[in-house]
Amino acid sequence: MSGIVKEFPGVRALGGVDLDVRAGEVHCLLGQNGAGKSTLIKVLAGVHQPEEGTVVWDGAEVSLSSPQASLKAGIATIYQELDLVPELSVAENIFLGHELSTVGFSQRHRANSLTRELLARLGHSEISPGRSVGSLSPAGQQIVSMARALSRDTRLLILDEPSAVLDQEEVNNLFRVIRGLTAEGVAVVYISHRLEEIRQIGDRITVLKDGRTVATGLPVSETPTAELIKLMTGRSIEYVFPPRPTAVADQPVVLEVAGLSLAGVFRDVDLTVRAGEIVGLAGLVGAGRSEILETVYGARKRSTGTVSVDGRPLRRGSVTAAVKAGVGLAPEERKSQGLLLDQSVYSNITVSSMDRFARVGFLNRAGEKHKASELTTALDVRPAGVTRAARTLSGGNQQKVVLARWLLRDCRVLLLDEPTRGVDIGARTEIYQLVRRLADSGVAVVVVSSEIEEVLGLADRVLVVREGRVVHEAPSTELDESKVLDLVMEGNVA
Amino acid sequence: GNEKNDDDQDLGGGTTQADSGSNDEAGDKIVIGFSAPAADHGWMASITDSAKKVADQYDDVELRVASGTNDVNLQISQVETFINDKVDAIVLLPFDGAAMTPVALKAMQAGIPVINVDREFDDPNAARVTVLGDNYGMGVSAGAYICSQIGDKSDAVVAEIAGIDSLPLTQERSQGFKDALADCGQDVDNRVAADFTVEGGEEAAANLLQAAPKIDAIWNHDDDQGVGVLAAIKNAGRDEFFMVGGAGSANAMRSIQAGDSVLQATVIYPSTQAADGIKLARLLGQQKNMSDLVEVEVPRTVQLYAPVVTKDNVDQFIDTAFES
Amino acid sequence: MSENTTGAAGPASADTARVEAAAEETAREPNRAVALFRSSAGRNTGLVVALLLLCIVGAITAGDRFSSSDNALTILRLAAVTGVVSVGMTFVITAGQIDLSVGAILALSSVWCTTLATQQTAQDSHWIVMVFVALAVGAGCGLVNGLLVAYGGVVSFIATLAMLASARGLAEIISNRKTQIVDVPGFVDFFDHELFGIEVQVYIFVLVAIAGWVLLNRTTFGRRTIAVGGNPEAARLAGIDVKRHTVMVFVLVGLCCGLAALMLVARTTTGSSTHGTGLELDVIAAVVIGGTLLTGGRGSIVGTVIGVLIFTTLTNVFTLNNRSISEQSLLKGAIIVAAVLLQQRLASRNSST
Amino acid sequence: MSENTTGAAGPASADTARVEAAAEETAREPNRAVALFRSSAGRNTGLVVALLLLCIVGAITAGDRFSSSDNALTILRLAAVTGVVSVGMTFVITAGQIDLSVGAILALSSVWCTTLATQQTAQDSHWIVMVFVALAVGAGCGLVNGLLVAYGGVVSFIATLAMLASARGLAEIISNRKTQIVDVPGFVDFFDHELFGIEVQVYIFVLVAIAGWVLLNRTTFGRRTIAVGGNPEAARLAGIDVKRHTVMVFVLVGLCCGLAALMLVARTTTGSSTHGTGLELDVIAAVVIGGTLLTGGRGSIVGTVIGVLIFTTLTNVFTLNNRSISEQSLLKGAIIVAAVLLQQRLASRNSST
Ligand SMILES: Nc1ncnc2c1ncn2[C@@H]1O[C@H](COP(=O)(O)OP(=O)(O)OP(=O)(O)O)[C@@H](O)[C@H]1O
Ligand SMILES: Nc1ncnc2c1ncn2[C@@H]1O[C@H](COP(=O)(O)OP(=O)(O)OP(=O)(O)O)[C@@H](O)[C@H]1O
Ligand SMILES: [Mg+2]
Ligand SMILES: [Mg+2]
Repeated sequence: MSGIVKEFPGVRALGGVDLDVRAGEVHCLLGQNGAGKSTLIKVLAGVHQPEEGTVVWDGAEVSLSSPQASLKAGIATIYQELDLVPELSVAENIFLGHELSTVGFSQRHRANSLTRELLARLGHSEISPGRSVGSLSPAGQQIVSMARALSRDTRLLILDEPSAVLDQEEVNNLFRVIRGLTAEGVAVVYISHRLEEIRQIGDRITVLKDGRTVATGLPVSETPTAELIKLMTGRSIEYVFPPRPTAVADQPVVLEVAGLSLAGVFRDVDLTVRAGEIVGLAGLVGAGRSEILETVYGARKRSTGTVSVDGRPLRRGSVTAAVKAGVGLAPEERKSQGLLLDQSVYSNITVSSMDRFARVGFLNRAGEKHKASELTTALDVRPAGVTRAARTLSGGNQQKVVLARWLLRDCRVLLLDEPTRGVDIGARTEIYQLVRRLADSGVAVVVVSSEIEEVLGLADRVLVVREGRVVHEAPSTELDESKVLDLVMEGNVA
Repeated sequence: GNEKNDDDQDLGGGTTQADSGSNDEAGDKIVIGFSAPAADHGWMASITDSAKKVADQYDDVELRVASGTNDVNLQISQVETFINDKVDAIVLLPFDGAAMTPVALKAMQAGIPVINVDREFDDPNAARVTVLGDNYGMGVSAGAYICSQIGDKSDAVVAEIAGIDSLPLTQERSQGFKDALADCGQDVDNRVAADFTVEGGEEAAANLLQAAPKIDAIWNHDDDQGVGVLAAIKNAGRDEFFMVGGAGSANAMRSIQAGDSVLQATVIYPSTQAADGIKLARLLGQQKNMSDLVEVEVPRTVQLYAPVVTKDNVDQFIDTAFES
Repeated sequence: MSENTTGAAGPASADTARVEAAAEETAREPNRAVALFRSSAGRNTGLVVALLLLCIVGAITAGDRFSSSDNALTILRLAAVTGVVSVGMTFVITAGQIDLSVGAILALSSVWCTTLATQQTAQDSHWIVMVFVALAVGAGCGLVNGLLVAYGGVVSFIATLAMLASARGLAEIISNRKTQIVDVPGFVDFFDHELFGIEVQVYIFVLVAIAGWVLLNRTTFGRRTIAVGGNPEAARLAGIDVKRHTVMVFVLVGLCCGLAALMLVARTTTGSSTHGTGLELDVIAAVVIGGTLLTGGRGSIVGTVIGVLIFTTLTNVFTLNNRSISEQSLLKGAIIVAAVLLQQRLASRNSST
Repeated sequence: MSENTTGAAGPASADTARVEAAAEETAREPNRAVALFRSSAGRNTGLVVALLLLCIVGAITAGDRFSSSDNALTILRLAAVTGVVSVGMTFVITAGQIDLSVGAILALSSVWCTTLATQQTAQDSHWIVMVFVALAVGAGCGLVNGLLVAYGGVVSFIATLAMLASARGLAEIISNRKTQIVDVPGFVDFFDHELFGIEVQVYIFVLVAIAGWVLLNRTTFGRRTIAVGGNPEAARLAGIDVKRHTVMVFVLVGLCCGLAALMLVARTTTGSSTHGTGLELDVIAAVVIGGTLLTGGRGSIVGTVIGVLIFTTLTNVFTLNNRSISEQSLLKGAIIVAAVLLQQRLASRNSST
């Protein structure tokens, strides 16, 4: 690909990007949120038509005018946003668009057995091919997406942040599969914000910044991390966690959860968070951490137990009550749960604090925009304009918008579910500092993350969740990564 | 020419005669506005068609036909448009007489004579002339005919297939029917309502035949839906009863003439009322009178007669019947 | 196949749990008939119960007049026309669209296939000509709808509303608002013919329902319809030509309207521009009550058929009981809501066990 | 506002640029009137052009008869009843729901507020009693709809379809299918009163439209409506009581139906169970043509008003031009599609500049 230019109304997402991928290599694409990585691969996948530039495939110039054209050429893509049909079964999703059929009639048995093979290859033979995709967890859905890409006769496989919803085990699994593919001569384009993954799997690196190629073809083994970060951000950043305050023990308890259960998902969760404290929940994907947060928040009706904020109990199953009491949740899936995609950035930020900008129900929009621009500037949301639709922001920037909503609200308790999923390194540090600053100002924070390093680095205290139970609780200083991994997998220390 | 002297036949829609004296000579050019409910069944379509046909016969009449509608709000607005337009007369077959009264009054106050057709206003001042069908009389005719056929058979089963049940005219017909049956000690054992369409007639009749395993007589309000009713009867293979129709379509009359179905008779409800209305509107607009009458002025009310058509007299009526 | 966990480096216990769940799910599979019945009965329990309740009420209040096999046939015959269109509509709604023009298309087809000219040709050759005309008109209108929606970008609500006005207008112009009576020998006989005591119309309904079920659940076309309705963007990314598929779905419902027109023409022995007035709401109501999601992505032919039967039986029971139309309509609303609520409660209980 | 960057580790220069960009985007705002005009004209160019074209056609074909101010008032008066309901419906559709029962609610309100008993009470006290009754009936029906949808979990299409049947049935029972004539002094006078040559009904329409615009675009209620329709799950997680809000939206449209019933009662001096038949499709068509998304999350009151005017003007031009009913309906379909396509092309051109 050379000189690719792609413009959206008001944004030049790609301003002349070059990329060449060789057979049998894993080519990593790096760049900050909004750098244009997803857009670039969507051009390759035939989703977007570039305004300028050429794509050369196997030595000949091709026009990838539709997803079909791309797929036909042997380019399979796993998109950043899940692209499955929730109502169809696993097998049906995998073979969607290239169904196995005899004169139009589905060959369900063959599809099911091929699906089983594919899933086994990905190490997930426990997913039944007949199960509907909507009932799978995000991680399960990601695996189906991968199986789908593998089901095609692929010569180039593109993965856009596949590891964002996966835990360490799954990622290792994925890498094994990728290595198998490259050994067969398949080219892979791999996008991730986790540099350590790139080290493990990548061969060469291309770095994008503000829609331009700033470096291409860098060999992974010879490029130091610091240089990559510098290329991506234009500055040097240390990947650091903010320092912890020394004494939170004498602060008042803000959030108190006792004996909380949700039938069939988790049981007997006790959790106290003091003002200024950050509590982390570690665990495998599917352990039930998201559900704990959602139940505390009232988005799910708890079966038993109590939740109180500042000593006052919250009504069961009422988000409104939780928000009134000063609880905020940044949900796991920002697109479907967090954002009003077609609304402006500012109304996404003010949606939970609307009353603050209203007099007898009438909104002061100038005030809203002003406040929202302050926040987007502080959080370094790009582009900074607050009147554009949230849909047009890149994934990481959308996450910041959700955080901004709760910053504005002045919460007592902030529940963060995977707050840095899909967020680039620069912004990640900013988010860590932000969370810490919030805690310092007296907010009780609960963080769920699948990156153990993040939980350990950010939280003061860590709860390890395994199969719907809290199996261990300790100050993060007393834990290290391997210990948490042990707990998460075996739970034997408890 | 034609052999009957009734006003309504004289003004018959389909015929092209012009022999009623000097009234048919060209006068001042006048514009007549016409508004009627949606032509969603044969009778109503025929109302509009015959009105247009009569208007076409006169070079001195320009007819403005508003889109047929069952929405009173829209029909009011159509009349308002005619008033703005300063037409010379308005012929109005209201979807609902009472609802159209205020706007008709407004037209009259603006000096435009309104000819009220079929469904009556609730204020006599709202129309200069009212041409009425006789809905109650229709029910009475049908009931009386059925009485005459089944006599005083005490356990006779009489069924009724009404038209659109929420229209006042349907209620009047049913009332007349009930009253006439009461005179010979009968009552309506099964009653269903259709919607004046063939399809509705078929559906209602299919269910009705199921509801009543044995029937002696059926009155079906409308010959248009009657086509469907007859189809349902044929489907069910029933023929133990006779049927009386309503409105008087050409189809029904041919069927009566041929005597090949359970349909023995039909009660005419003239579909030429609006055509009469147009003729009267023209007379009013040109300040003429009705030449067959001694009166200097056109009368206030003309009520049409609802005769029963049977095999014996069908030849008399079949030429003026409407094609549904 | 539950042993195939080699390579997954996951911890044993977690995997075991998962494997058990998987095994349980697959264990059911061999016994397909049972599974099929369970799943479709499960999803439709509420509807079936509602229909049964209705029948019980009918049997109690109207006795033999309701429970006779004649009456059952009457109900089925009345359900046939609506039913055929509803099967087609299930596809449209599953694909995330709506079609308000079905009644008007039916009217236009019925009129076009009963014009003097058509009937003349049919008499000169064979009544099958009328069948072709009706199906072609239906498919043609569907094609226009589909093209407007898929390539013109007009939302289907508006595009088919426009078609509703235009098709009915055209039907009126062609028929000159007269009821056109059919006298092509063979035509009415064929469609009103009885086989083993049951009318051809009922067979047609049953065949269309079965074909619709197979098409939706067992073919590529059906799966793609669900994909297009469930997540059009994902369908596009998977290489499905969403636009072409949308057009096909509208053509399909158009064909169903053409077929229904033939059935109605045979039943009433007429073609008329008033045929099918208000049909759209009845059809959509039956489909939606049957559990097809108005937002697309989920459709149930079995549900649709039960939905149609509920409505037809309801009218039948009311008529047998000699209730006034006003009472019918008051109660109808209540019964619709009750059926839906029942369906919900039972379905959720079923899925949670 | 640009100084609040402490803690964000970014270098000064980048930050300054960004704040400037943000400021720039907000800078346009002071000139609000212009911006408002630009945005709303921009979004509705196609509609405005379609309406203008229609007026030009009217003026050419019907001359003064069309262009007179009397005729304009006739159009507005006709638009008033539909318009008031359409404003309410805009909220329902923006909130991601639909209401098929508006016509039936209007009928029930009109009947209830004109029963002998109500009229007697009104005569004994004041005609305002009738206003209360009509609004209460409308709001009550809306409340039932809302509760069924929000708390009963019945999809709005079905819940309101059931209400359509029940409310009309009840209206027929109450009125015994008779047209009820109003003779409460003052009532008709008030609503049919003229102020500066324009009827009160037109003022009511204008006021309702303005109030609707303000409510949708300038209040928390409107913002919540958009949020609930755009992404109910996200709205719920952001702390909005989605269920309660849904109920309120249905009550709002119910109130609009009550108000429209009063207007229609005054206009026709009658209450009748046939009032508002088929109103639902007209209203939904006007709202959707006006650019409100049927899937929710975007609504435009200005668009709705233009949509209503397009339909009313169309009928007016047809009436003035003496086209046959069938031709009207044929053309109406074509014109609807043309208007939507025009709107699309112009809107997309406008947004790309
Ligand atoms: N559909 C769209 N309409 C308008 N602008 C868009 C659209 N999609 C992306 N953009 C813009 O294009 C730029 C590049 O976005 P892209 O999603 O490619 O970033 P990315 O590098 O994948 O970021 P992330 O790491 O956060 O996923 C961003 O500024 C984004 O706002
Ligand atoms: N809608 C649902 N219906 C049924 N089961 C569900 C549903 N959502 C989640 N689950 C189940 O609940 C459990 C926990 O879900 P989830 O994957 O969200 O946990 P988690 O610890 O938050 O993991 P993640 O890292 O993905 O956030 C899993 O067993 C999952 O299959
Ligand atoms: Mg991206
Ligand atoms: Mg989770």
